[in-house]
Amino acid sequence: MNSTVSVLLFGITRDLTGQSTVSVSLPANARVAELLNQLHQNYPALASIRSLLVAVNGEYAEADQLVHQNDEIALIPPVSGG
Amino acid sequence: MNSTVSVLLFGITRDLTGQSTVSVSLPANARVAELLNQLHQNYPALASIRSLLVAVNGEYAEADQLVHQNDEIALIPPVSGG
Amino acid sequence: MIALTSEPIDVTSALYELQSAQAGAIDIFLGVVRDNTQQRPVDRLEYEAYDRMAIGEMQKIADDANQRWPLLRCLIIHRKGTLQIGEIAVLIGVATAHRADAFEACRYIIDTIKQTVPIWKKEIFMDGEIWVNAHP
Amino acid sequence: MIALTSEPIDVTSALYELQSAQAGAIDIFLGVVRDNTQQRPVDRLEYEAYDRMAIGEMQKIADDANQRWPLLRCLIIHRKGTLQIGEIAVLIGVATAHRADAFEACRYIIDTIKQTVPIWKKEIFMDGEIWVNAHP
Repeated sequence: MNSTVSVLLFGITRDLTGQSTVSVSLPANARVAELLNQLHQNYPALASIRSLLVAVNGEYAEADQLVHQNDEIALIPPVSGG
Repeated sequence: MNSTVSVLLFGITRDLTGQSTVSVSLPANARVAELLNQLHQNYPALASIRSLLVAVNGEYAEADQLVHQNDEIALIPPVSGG
Repeated sequence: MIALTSEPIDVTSALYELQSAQAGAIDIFLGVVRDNTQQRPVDRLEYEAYDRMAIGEMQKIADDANQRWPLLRCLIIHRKGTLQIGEIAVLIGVATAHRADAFEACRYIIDTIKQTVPIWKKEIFMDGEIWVNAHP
Repeated sequence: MIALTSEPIDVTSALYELQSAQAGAIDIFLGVVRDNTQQRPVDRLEYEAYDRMAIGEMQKIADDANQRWPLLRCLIIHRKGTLQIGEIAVLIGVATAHRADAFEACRYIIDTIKQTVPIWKKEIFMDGEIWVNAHP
Protein backbone atom coordinates (compact mmCIF):
# COMPACT_ATOMS: atom_id res chain seq x y z
CA MET A 1 0.00 0.00 0.00
CA ASN A 2 1.41 3.38 -0.96
CA SER A 3 1.74 6.26 1.44
CA THR A 4 2.20 9.95 0.77
CA VAL A 5 5.02 11.96 2.27
CA SER A 6 5.51 15.72 2.21
CA VAL A 7 8.88 17.08 1.20
CA LEU A 8 10.10 20.58 2.08
CA LEU A 9 11.88 22.42 -0.74
CA PHE A 10 14.33 25.29 -0.51
CA GLY A 11 16.38 27.51 -2.80
CA ILE A 12 16.91 26.21 -6.31
CA THR A 13 14.54 23.25 -5.81
CA ARG A 14 11.73 25.55 -4.70
CA ASP A 15 12.36 27.80 -7.69
CA LEU A 16 12.47 24.88 -10.18
CA THR A 17 9.24 23.30 -8.95
CA GLY A 18 7.47 26.52 -8.04
CA GLN A 19 6.46 24.94 -4.70
CA SER A 20 7.83 25.03 -1.17
CA THR A 21 6.31 21.62 -0.30
CA VAL A 22 5.57 18.70 -2.60
CA SER A 23 3.79 15.42 -1.93
CA VAL A 24 5.31 12.16 -3.09
CA SER A 25 3.58 8.79 -3.18
CA LEU A 26 5.86 5.97 -2.04
CA PRO A 27 5.48 2.22 -1.44
CA ALA A 28 5.51 1.00 2.15
CA ASN A 29 8.99 0.80 3.74
CA ALA A 30 10.46 3.07 1.10
CA ARG A 31 13.97 4.38 1.59
CA VAL A 32 15.61 7.73 0.90
CA ALA A 33 16.99 6.51 -2.45
CA GLU A 34 13.46 5.64 -3.69
CA LEU A 35 12.17 9.02 -2.53
CA LEU A 36 14.89 10.75 -4.53
CA ASN A 37 14.12 8.63 -7.62
CA GLN A 38 10.44 9.44 -7.38
CA LEU A 39 11.16 13.17 -6.99
CA HIS A 40 13.37 13.10 -10.08
CA GLN A 41 10.58 11.37 -12.04
CA ASN A 42 7.97 13.86 -10.89
CA TYR A 43 10.20 16.92 -11.41
CA PRO A 44 12.70 16.25 -14.23
CA ALA A 45 14.08 19.80 -13.84
CA LEU A 46 15.78 18.63 -10.62
CA ALA A 47 18.36 16.88 -12.83
CA SER A 48 20.02 20.22 -13.46
CA ILE A 49 21.11 20.50 -9.83
CA ARG A 50 24.67 19.53 -8.95
CA SER A 51 23.69 17.30 -6.01
CA LEU A 52 20.65 16.60 -3.87
CA LEU A 53 20.64 15.29 -0.33
CA VAL A 54 17.70 14.40 1.87
CA ALA A 55 17.21 15.38 5.49
CA VAL A 56 14.89 13.39 7.74
CA ASN A 57 13.73 15.07 10.93
CA GLY A 58 16.40 17.74 10.62
CA GLU A 59 19.36 15.39 10.06
CA TYR A 60 21.16 14.41 6.88
CA ALA A 61 19.94 10.92 5.87
CA GLU A 62 21.75 8.05 4.15
CA ALA A 63 20.35 6.56 0.92
CA ASP A 64 19.20 3.38 2.69
CA GLN A 65 17.40 5.10 5.55
CA LEU A 66 13.69 4.27 5.81
CA VAL A 67 11.19 7.07 5.23
CA HIS A 68 8.15 7.21 7.48
CA GLN A 69 4.94 9.08 6.76
CA ASN A 70 5.24 11.40 9.76
CA ASP A 71 8.89 12.24 9.25
CA GLU A 72 9.81 15.83 8.45
CA ILE A 73 11.53 15.36 5.10
CA ALA A 74 13.48 18.02 3.25
CA LEU A 75 15.38 18.10 -0.01
CA ILE A 76 18.79 19.75 0.43
CA PRO A 77 20.38 21.22 -2.70
CA PRO A 78 24.05 22.29 -2.49
CA VAL A 79 24.36 24.66 0.46
CA SER A 80 25.86 28.13 0.06
CA GLY A 81 25.72 29.81 3.45
CA GLY A 82 28.45 31.90 5.01
CA MET B 1 89.05 61.17 20.82
CA ASN B 2 86.03 59.84 22.67
CA SER B 3 82.50 61.03 22.06
CA THR B 4 79.40 60.67 24.19
CA VAL B 5 76.17 59.15 22.90
CA SER B 6 72.77 59.08 24.58
CA VAL B 7 70.91 55.78 24.74
CA LEU B 8 67.15 55.49 25.29
CA LEU B 9 66.07 52.77 27.71
CA PHE B 10 62.71 51.01 27.98
CA GLY B 11 61.01 48.36 30.07
CA ILE B 12 63.33 46.08 32.00
CA THR B 13 66.46 48.09 31.08
CA ARG B 14 64.92 51.29 32.39
CA ASP B 15 63.90 49.54 35.60
CA LEU B 16 67.36 47.95 36.10
CA THR B 17 69.26 51.20 35.61
CA GLY B 18 66.66 53.49 37.11
CA GLN B 19 67.09 55.82 34.12
CA SER B 20 65.25 56.34 30.84
CA THR B 21 68.34 57.76 29.09
CA VAL B 22 71.98 56.98 29.79
CA SER B 23 75.14 58.53 28.35
CA VAL B 24 77.96 56.34 27.12
CA SER B 25 81.48 57.46 26.21
CA LEU B 26 82.79 55.74 23.09
CA PRO B 27 85.96 55.98 20.95
CA ALA B 28 85.62 57.56 17.50
CA ASN B 29 84.10 55.27 14.85
CA ALA B 30 82.65 52.94 17.45
CA ARG B 31 80.23 50.26 16.35
CA VAL B 32 77.07 48.84 17.90
CA ALA B 33 78.99 45.90 19.44
CA GLU B 34 81.28 48.29 21.32
CA LEU B 35 78.34 50.31 22.54
CA LEU B 36 76.75 47.15 23.93
CA ASN B 37 80.01 46.12 25.62
CA GLN B 38 80.37 49.52 27.23
CA LEU B 39 76.75 49.45 28.45
CA HIS B 40 77.29 46.03 30.01
CA GLN B 41 80.42 47.35 31.78
CA ASN B 42 78.60 50.42 33.06
CA TYR B 43 75.46 48.52 34.09
CA PRO B 44 76.33 44.92 35.06
CA ALA B 45 72.67 44.27 35.92
CA LEU B 46 71.94 44.22 32.16
CA ALA B 47 73.51 40.75 32.07
CA SER B 48 70.31 39.32 33.56
CA ILE B 49 68.35 40.16 30.41
CA ARG B 50 67.74 37.38 27.89
CA SER B 51 68.87 39.43 24.89
CA LEU B 52 69.59 43.03 24.02
CA LEU B 53 69.39 44.63 20.60
CA VAL B 54 70.24 48.15 19.56
CA ALA B 55 68.16 50.43 17.37
CA VAL B 56 69.77 53.32 15.52
CA ASN B 57 67.45 56.03 14.28
CA GLY B 58 64.41 53.83 14.78
CA GLU B 59 65.75 50.74 12.95
CA TYR B 60 67.26 47.54 14.30
CA ALA B 61 71.05 47.79 13.88
CA GLU B 62 73.64 45.10 13.15
CA ALA B 63 76.60 44.61 15.51
CA ASP B 64 79.05 46.15 13.03
CA GLN B 65 77.03 49.28 12.29
CA LEU B 66 78.81 52.56 13.08
CA VAL B 67 77.37 54.72 15.84
CA HIS B 68 77.35 58.47 15.31
CA GLN B 69 77.01 61.09 18.00
CA ASN B 70 73.77 62.51 16.65
CA ASP B 71 72.05 59.17 16.05
CA GLU B 72 68.95 58.33 18.06
CA ILE B 73 70.12 55.19 19.83
CA ALA B 74 67.89 52.86 21.83
CA LEU B 75 68.47 49.65 23.71
CA ILE B 76 65.80 47.04 22.87
CA PRO B 77 65.22 44.28 25.44
CA PRO B 78 63.05 41.30 24.39
CA VAL B 79 59.76 42.69 23.07
CA SER B 80 56.43 41.53 24.49
CA GLY B 81 53.72 43.46 22.67
CA GLY B 82 50.46 42.05 21.42
CA MET C 1 25.62 30.88 21.31
CA ILE C 2 24.00 30.05 17.97
CA ALA C 3 21.58 32.32 16.12
CA LEU C 4 19.83 32.61 12.79
CA THR C 5 18.38 36.08 12.38
CA SER C 6 16.57 38.34 9.96
CA GLU C 7 17.96 41.42 11.71
CA PRO C 8 21.32 43.07 10.97
CA ILE C 9 24.17 41.43 12.91
CA ASP C 10 25.51 43.67 15.67
CA VAL C 11 29.25 43.25 16.18
CA THR C 12 29.28 45.27 19.39
CA SER C 13 26.85 43.00 21.19
CA ALA C 14 28.68 39.97 19.78
CA LEU C 15 31.89 41.27 21.31
CA TYR C 16 30.12 41.70 24.61
CA GLU C 17 29.01 38.03 24.47
CA LEU C 18 32.57 36.94 23.72
CA GLN C 19 34.20 38.56 26.71
CA SER C 20 35.62 36.41 29.46
CA ALA C 21 38.19 37.21 32.14
CA GLN C 22 40.20 34.15 31.08
CA ALA C 23 40.31 35.19 27.41
CA GLY C 24 43.62 36.37 26.00
CA ALA C 25 42.55 36.13 22.36
CA ILE C 26 39.33 36.82 20.49
CA ASP C 27 38.98 36.17 16.77
CA ILE C 28 35.94 37.52 14.96
CA PHE C 29 35.31 36.53 11.37
CA LEU C 30 32.72 38.38 9.31
CA GLY C 31 31.38 37.15 5.99
CA VAL C 32 30.28 40.26 4.15
CA VAL C 33 28.24 40.88 0.98
CA ARG C 34 30.67 42.08 -1.66
CA ASP C 35 29.79 44.06 -4.75
CA ASN C 36 30.89 41.49 -7.33
CA THR C 37 31.28 37.80 -8.08
CA GLN C 38 34.02 37.06 -10.57
CA GLN C 39 33.80 40.67 -11.80
CA ARG C 40 30.03 40.51 -12.34
CA PRO C 41 28.39 43.35 -10.36
CA VAL C 42 26.10 42.10 -7.59
CA ASP C 43 23.03 44.12 -6.63
CA ARG C 44 22.08 42.21 -3.46
CA LEU C 45 21.93 38.72 -1.95
CA GLU C 46 19.02 36.69 -0.66
CA TYR C 47 19.67 34.08 2.01
CA GLU C 48 17.18 31.34 2.74
CA ALA C 49 17.51 28.76 5.50
CA TYR C 50 15.91 25.51 6.61
CA ASP C 51 15.77 27.10 10.04
CA ARG C 52 15.42 24.13 12.35
CA MET C 53 18.14 22.12 10.66
CA ALA C 54 20.44 25.11 10.09
CA ILE C 55 20.44 25.83 13.82
CA GLY C 56 21.03 22.14 14.57
CA GLU C 57 23.96 21.92 12.17
CA MET C 58 25.51 25.14 13.48
CA GLN C 59 25.20 23.77 17.02
CA LYS C 60 26.97 20.56 15.94
CA ILE C 61 29.82 22.62 14.49
CA ALA C 62 30.12 24.64 17.70
CA ASP C 63 30.11 21.41 19.73
CA ASP C 64 32.82 19.92 17.50
CA ALA C 65 34.93 23.06 17.85
CA ASN C 66 34.49 22.94 21.62
CA GLN C 67 35.78 19.36 21.58
CA ARG C 68 38.78 20.19 19.44
CA TRP C 69 39.92 23.45 21.00
CA PRO C 70 39.69 24.89 24.54
CA LEU C 71 37.10 27.55 23.78
CA LEU C 72 35.96 29.99 26.44
CA ARG C 73 33.24 31.48 24.25
CA CYS C 74 31.90 30.56 20.82
CA LEU C 75 29.38 32.55 18.85
CA ILE C 76 27.84 31.78 15.46
CA ILE C 77 25.29 34.20 14.04
CA HIS C 78 23.96 33.76 10.51
CA ARG C 79 21.72 36.27 8.80
CA LYS C 80 18.87 35.41 6.43
CA GLY C 81 16.65 37.44 4.10
CA THR C 82 17.75 40.19 1.75
CA LEU C 83 21.23 41.64 2.28
CA GLN C 84 22.73 44.70 0.65
CA ILE C 85 26.39 45.24 -0.27
CA GLY C 86 28.52 45.62 2.87
CA GLU C 87 26.08 43.87 5.19
CA ILE C 88 27.29 41.05 7.42
CA ALA C 89 25.98 37.62 6.37
CA VAL C 90 27.70 35.64 9.09
CA LEU C 91 29.68 36.33 12.25
CA ILE C 92 31.90 33.74 13.92
CA GLY C 93 33.43 34.74 17.22
CA VAL C 94 35.73 32.69 19.38
CA ALA C 95 37.45 33.54 22.67
CA THR C 96 40.37 31.46 23.95
CA ALA C 97 43.28 31.81 26.35
CA HIS C 98 45.83 31.70 23.50
CA ARG C 99 45.63 32.98 19.94
CA ALA C 100 46.44 29.87 17.90
CA ASP C 101 43.29 28.18 19.17
CA ALA C 102 41.14 31.21 18.36
CA PHE C 103 42.33 31.41 14.74
CA GLU C 104 42.09 27.67 14.14
CA ALA C 105 38.64 27.26 15.66
CA CYS C 106 37.25 30.30 13.88
CA ARG C 107 38.53 29.07 10.53
CA TYR C 108 37.23 25.54 11.14
CA ILE C 109 33.79 26.88 12.00
CA ILE C 110 33.35 29.06 8.92
CA ASP C 111 34.81 26.41 6.59
CA THR C 112 32.43 23.78 7.98
CA ILE C 113 29.40 26.07 7.90
CA LYS C 114 29.94 26.47 4.18
CA GLN C 115 29.89 22.69 3.75
CA THR C 116 27.04 21.46 5.93
CA VAL C 117 24.58 24.11 7.09
CA PRO C 118 21.35 24.21 5.03
CA ILE C 119 21.42 27.86 4.07
CA TRP C 120 21.20 28.99 0.47
CA LYS C 121 22.36 32.20 -1.12
CA LYS C 122 20.92 33.72 -4.27
CA GLU C 123 23.06 36.33 -6.00
CA ILE C 124 20.99 38.98 -7.68
CA PHE C 125 22.69 40.81 -10.52
CA MET C 126 21.37 43.75 -12.52
CA ASP C 127 20.43 41.32 -15.29
CA GLY C 128 19.67 38.01 -13.65
CA GLU C 129 20.06 35.87 -10.58
CA ILE C 130 21.66 32.59 -9.56
CA TRP C 131 21.53 30.17 -6.62
CA VAL C 132 25.18 29.87 -5.66
CA ASN C 133 26.70 26.34 -6.04
CA ALA C 134 23.42 24.88 -7.32
CA HIS C 135 24.55 23.93 -10.80
CA PRO C 136 27.53 21.84 -11.93
CA MET D 1 46.01 52.27 9.19
CA ILE D 2 48.49 51.98 12.04
CA ALA D 3 47.99 53.44 15.50
CA LEU D 4 49.55 53.37 18.93
CA THR D 5 47.15 54.79 21.47
CA SER D 6 46.67 55.43 25.18
CA GLU D 7 42.88 55.37 24.75
CA PRO D 8 40.69 52.26 24.86
CA ILE D 9 40.50 50.56 21.44
CA ASP D 10 37.07 50.96 19.83
CA VAL D 11 36.06 47.89 17.80
CA THR D 12 33.06 49.62 16.25
CA SER D 13 35.11 52.38 14.66
CA ALA D 14 37.72 49.81 13.61
CA LEU D 15 34.99 47.87 11.80
CA TYR D 16 33.93 51.06 10.08
CA GLU D 17 37.51 51.59 8.84
CA LEU D 18 37.64 48.01 7.55
CA GLN D 19 34.57 48.21 5.35
CA SER D 20 34.94 48.09 1.61
CA ALA D 21 32.41 47.23 -1.09
CA GLN D 22 34.85 44.66 -2.50
CA ALA D 23 35.31 42.90 0.85
CA GLY D 24 33.79 39.45 1.27
CA ALA D 25 35.72 38.62 4.43
CA ILE D 26 36.85 40.56 7.47
CA ASP D 27 38.93 39.02 10.21
CA ILE D 28 39.41 40.92 13.45
CA PHE D 29 41.83 39.64 16.04
CA LEU D 30 41.83 41.08 19.56
CA GLY D 31 44.58 40.52 22.07
CA VAL D 32 42.93 40.90 25.46
CA VAL D 33 44.22 41.19 29.01
CA ARG D 34 43.43 37.94 30.77
CA ASP D 35 43.17 37.41 34.48
CA ASN D 36 46.05 34.96 34.86
CA THR D 37 49.43 33.88 33.50
CA GLN D 38 50.17 30.22 34.07
CA GLN D 39 47.57 30.19 36.86
CA ARG D 40 49.09 33.17 38.65
CA PRO D 41 46.39 35.84 39.08
CA VAL D 42 47.12 39.06 37.18
CA ASP D 43 45.96 42.40 38.57
CA ARG D 44 46.71 44.57 35.53
CA LEU D 45 49.21 45.07 32.70
CA GLU D 46 51.39 48.01 31.82
CA TYR D 47 52.45 48.46 28.21
CA GLU D 48 55.33 50.71 27.26
CA ALA D 49 56.42 51.50 23.70
CA TYR D 50 59.31 53.08 21.86
CA ASP D 51 56.67 55.01 19.98
CA ARG D 52 58.49 56.14 16.88
CA MET D 53 60.03 52.76 16.19
CA ALA D 54 56.92 50.78 17.20
CA ILE D 55 54.87 52.66 14.61
CA GLY D 56 57.61 52.15 12.01
CA GLU D 57 57.80 48.40 12.68
CA MET D 58 54.01 48.01 12.61
CA GLN D 59 53.96 49.85 9.29
CA LYS D 60 56.59 47.47 7.91
CA ILE D 61 54.48 44.50 8.96
CA ALA D 62 51.40 45.98 7.29
CA ASP D 63 53.43 46.67 4.13
CA ASP D 64 54.72 43.08 4.13
CA ALA D 65 51.21 41.72 4.57
CA ASN D 66 50.02 43.91 1.70
CA GLN D 67 52.74 42.42 -0.49
CA ARG D 68 51.89 38.84 0.45
CA TRP D 69 48.08 38.93 0.38
CA PRO D 70 45.57 41.01 -1.62
CA LEU D 71 44.36 43.15 1.25
CA LEU D 72 41.58 45.68 0.76
CA ARG D 73 41.97 47.15 4.26
CA CYS D 74 44.48 46.55 7.02
CA LEU D 75 44.30 47.99 10.50
CA ILE D 76 46.75 47.62 13.37
CA ILE D 77 45.99 49.39 16.65
CA HIS D 78 48.14 48.81 19.72
CA ARG D 79 47.32 50.16 23.13
CA LYS D 80 49.85 51.43 25.66
CA GLY D 81 49.68 52.45 29.32
CA THR D 82 47.84 50.64 32.09
CA LEU D 83 45.27 48.01 31.05
CA GLN D 84 42.77 46.22 33.24
CA ILE D 85 41.50 42.64 32.82
CA GLY D 86 39.30 42.36 29.72
CA GLU D 87 40.72 45.43 27.98
CA ILE D 88 41.93 45.15 24.39
CA ALA D 89 45.72 45.44 24.07
CA VAL D 90 45.87 45.04 20.30
CA LEU D 91 43.44 44.93 17.39
CA ILE D 92 44.37 43.53 14.00
CA GLY D 93 41.75 43.91 11.28
CA VAL D 94 41.99 42.74 7.70
CA ALA D 95 39.45 42.92 4.87
CA THR D 96 39.85 40.80 1.75
CA ALA D 97 37.73 39.45 -1.09
CA HIS D 98 38.11 35.85 0.14
CA ARG D 99 38.43 34.43 3.63
CA ALA D 100 41.66 32.42 3.44
CA ASP D 101 43.63 35.62 2.82
CA ALA D 102 41.97 37.39 5.75
CA PHE D 103 42.81 34.63 8.23
CA GLU D 104 46.36 34.17 7.00
CA ALA D 105 47.22 37.87 6.90
CA CYS D 106 45.69 38.52 10.33
CA ARG D 107 47.64 35.67 11.88
CA TYR D 108 50.86 36.75 10.19
CA ILE D 109 50.47 40.28 11.47
CA ILE D 110 49.89 39.40 15.12
CA ASP D 111 52.64 36.74 15.10
CA THR D 112 55.13 39.22 13.65
CA ILE D 113 54.12 42.05 15.98
CA LYS D 114 55.04 39.83 18.91
CA GLN D 115 58.49 39.27 17.41
CA THR D 116 59.61 42.67 16.18
CA VAL D 117 57.65 45.64 17.51
CA PRO D 118 59.35 47.47 20.41
CA ILE D 119 56.53 47.31 22.91
CA TRP D 120 57.00 45.87 26.38
CA LYS D 121 54.46 44.43 28.73
CA LYS D 122 54.77 44.30 32.50
CA GLU D 123 52.49 41.88 34.30
CA ILE D 124 51.47 43.15 37.69
CA PHE D 125 50.42 40.49 40.18
CA MET D 126 49.06 40.98 43.68
CA ASP D 127 52.52 40.19 45.06
CA GLY D 128 55.02 41.31 42.44
CA GLU D 129 55.58 42.24 38.82
CA ILE D 130 57.55 41.02 35.84
CA TRP D 131 58.56 42.29 32.42
CA VAL D 132 57.31 39.55 30.10
CA ASN D 133 60.06 37.70 28.12
CA ALA D 134 62.82 39.79 29.68
CA HIS D 135 64.63 37.03 31.53
CA PRO D 136 65.98 33.69 30.30
